[in-house]
Amino acid sequence: MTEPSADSPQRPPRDSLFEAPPMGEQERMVEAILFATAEPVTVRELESRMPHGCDPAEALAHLRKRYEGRGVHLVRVGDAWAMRTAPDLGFLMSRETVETRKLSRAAIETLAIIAYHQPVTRAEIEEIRGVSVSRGTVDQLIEMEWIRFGRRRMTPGRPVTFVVTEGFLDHFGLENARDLPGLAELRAAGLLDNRPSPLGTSHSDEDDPDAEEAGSADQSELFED
Amino acid sequence: MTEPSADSPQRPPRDSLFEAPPMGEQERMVEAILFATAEPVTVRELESRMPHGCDPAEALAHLRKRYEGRGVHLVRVGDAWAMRTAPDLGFLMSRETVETRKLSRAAIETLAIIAYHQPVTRAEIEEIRGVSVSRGTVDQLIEMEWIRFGRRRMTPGRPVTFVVTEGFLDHFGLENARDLPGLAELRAAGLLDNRPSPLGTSHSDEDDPDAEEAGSADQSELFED
Amino acid sequence: MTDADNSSEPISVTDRLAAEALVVDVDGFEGPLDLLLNMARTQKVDLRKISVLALAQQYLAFVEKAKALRIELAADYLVMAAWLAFLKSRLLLPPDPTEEGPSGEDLAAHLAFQLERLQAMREAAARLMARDRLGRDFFARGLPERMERVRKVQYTATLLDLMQAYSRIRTRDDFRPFVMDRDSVFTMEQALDRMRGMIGFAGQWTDIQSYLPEGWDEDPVRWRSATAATFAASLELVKEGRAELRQSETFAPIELRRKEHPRD
Repeated sequence: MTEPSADSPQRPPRDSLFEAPPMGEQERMVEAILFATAEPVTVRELESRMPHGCDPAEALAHLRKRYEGRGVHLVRVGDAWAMRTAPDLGFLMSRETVETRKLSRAAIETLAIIAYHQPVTRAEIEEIRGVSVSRGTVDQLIEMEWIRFGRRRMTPGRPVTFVVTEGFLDHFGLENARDLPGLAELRAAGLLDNRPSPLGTSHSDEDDPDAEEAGSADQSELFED
Repeated sequence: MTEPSADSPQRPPRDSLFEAPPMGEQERMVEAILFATAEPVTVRELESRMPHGCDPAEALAHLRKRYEGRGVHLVRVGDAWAMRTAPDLGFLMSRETVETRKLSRAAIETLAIIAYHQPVTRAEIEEIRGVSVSRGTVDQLIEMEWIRFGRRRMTPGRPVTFVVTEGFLDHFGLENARDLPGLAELRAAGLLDNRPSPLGTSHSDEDDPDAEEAGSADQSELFED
Repeated sequence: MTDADNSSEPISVTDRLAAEALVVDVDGFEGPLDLLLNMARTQKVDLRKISVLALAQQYLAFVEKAKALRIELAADYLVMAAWLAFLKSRLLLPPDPTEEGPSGEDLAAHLAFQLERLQAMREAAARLMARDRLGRDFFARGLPERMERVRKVQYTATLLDLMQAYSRIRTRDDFRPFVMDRDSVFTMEQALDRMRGMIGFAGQWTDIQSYLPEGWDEDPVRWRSATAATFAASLELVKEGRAELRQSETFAPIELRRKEHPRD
């Protein structure tokens, strides 16, 4: 253990029994005590633990200065003192693990319906999917910032509508929702069968100009925004 | 935390995203992480917690220098690093002292034999002590996390070996197992050799490459560390 | 019959006391080697210069005495006694050239080595325990800050997923697998047609498995055919300069995306 060389020369050789240790030593002591103690330490407690004649308040002041701008600070907690991580480094104290998962089938279907039919109400989504949409699915999509609330529908009950977000377009590499492949393209890609769909809703008027199923979105509003 | 000002002007703006923080900042980060943790932290873990491109090994070297002679030190424990109070200030810490369970003489000797002879089999420990090693002794040392199982010895029966842990190094203030007190002298005196008993083995062939007696150590492995 | 220096005396109070001491002593020793080491110390010489013969005699005398006093010695003490008796005879008798095995000197040297090694380990243990120790002489952080672990789940989906989901909804009620003349064969032409229609939407790397037609991924025979055709079609698209393929390692998924600036 090397002692601070700076204090060594002027330290009295052996009469330390009655004389307080040099301030450099006192600072080391305070440093060690604050480091190792499980809770903040008061000046009074420092005094009781350090050799007779020490001045912990002064040692604290030196130590505090020494830690200025460092990764750890000396902070006052009530009338006690403790060492704490510098606030700007708090990000080092948490570790984020990112796990990538495929979106559930329910979520992706809900998302697809919103993308193709926006603005669309929950009732409409349920009608199109044929099953009820869980609150969790919608919340998840909102939390992912892929959908958001649109204008309220001017129908009885004034239901809220859902629309896709900029984040959604970004993620899927679309300029806007109109760039989504239309029914004709889906059909050409073999994704859609040639038989007429049982559902009247459609995304583009080139195929099904008059889709008038109850609850279906009015076309004019379909791709607003 | 001063950045070489020279490269600031011509630095392309987008690069800063991928450039490591200045060394002074990296030192602060390492300081904060080590202060926040009671257990030693490996360089690899530091690297994973710090921003991309940081060089924790260099930051550690700076930090170690900074804490030389202070009340708290940066110590190396195997592949990891930790902050520890200076041993000469232990007298201030009576309150923090943890009562370690009193170890039996058998346990202490077994521990020393494992430390100095690692990796070592139970048969070898028994050969050195001239008495069988009780299960409880080994269990106690494992439970204290001072020893653990090492690789199996590639001899008949493939006996397990024991080695000391990082916790052992930390507890006894050793940077690594090579720093054990008196290790070099013991080795030079041949006292760490595993000399098979002239009676116990029927081998007279000096240069038999693979000793076939169960429990005889293969020398090559005995002294790796 | 003892032939040791401290030979037997008539049974007396001192003997009884000695017997008790013997019991206590045997209890205090960690096996015969430990006992031998302790006896060796009474020779008051460097362990390297010890008289193994004298030591063997001392040990044998101890065992004899224990027997005379009807003290039960543990088996390993008796094994050691037998070994030392053998050693003694080897050391005392002139070497017999016809006899195999190690010489008395070899055996004695090994015993001396064992004692020295045990002694060295004792000292090493003492030095180890006398070091500055964590929690006694130096201390770890008393107020560690808890490392927060934030687990974040990121959900992903590709445009193709979206298209397929939507198509699935639109065809749900009347969906059935394609009916082909050859039931379980998906031709490369079919795959190519299908993929030409879809490739424009594959801006992201997408597993070519996602391009398999609906209903072709359950039956292994159909799956194999569709996979082969889709793979061949992918290669064709790459050849046409319309797509790129990649695979990170052997058996990893093969991924496809459209080429941003197709040739021509």
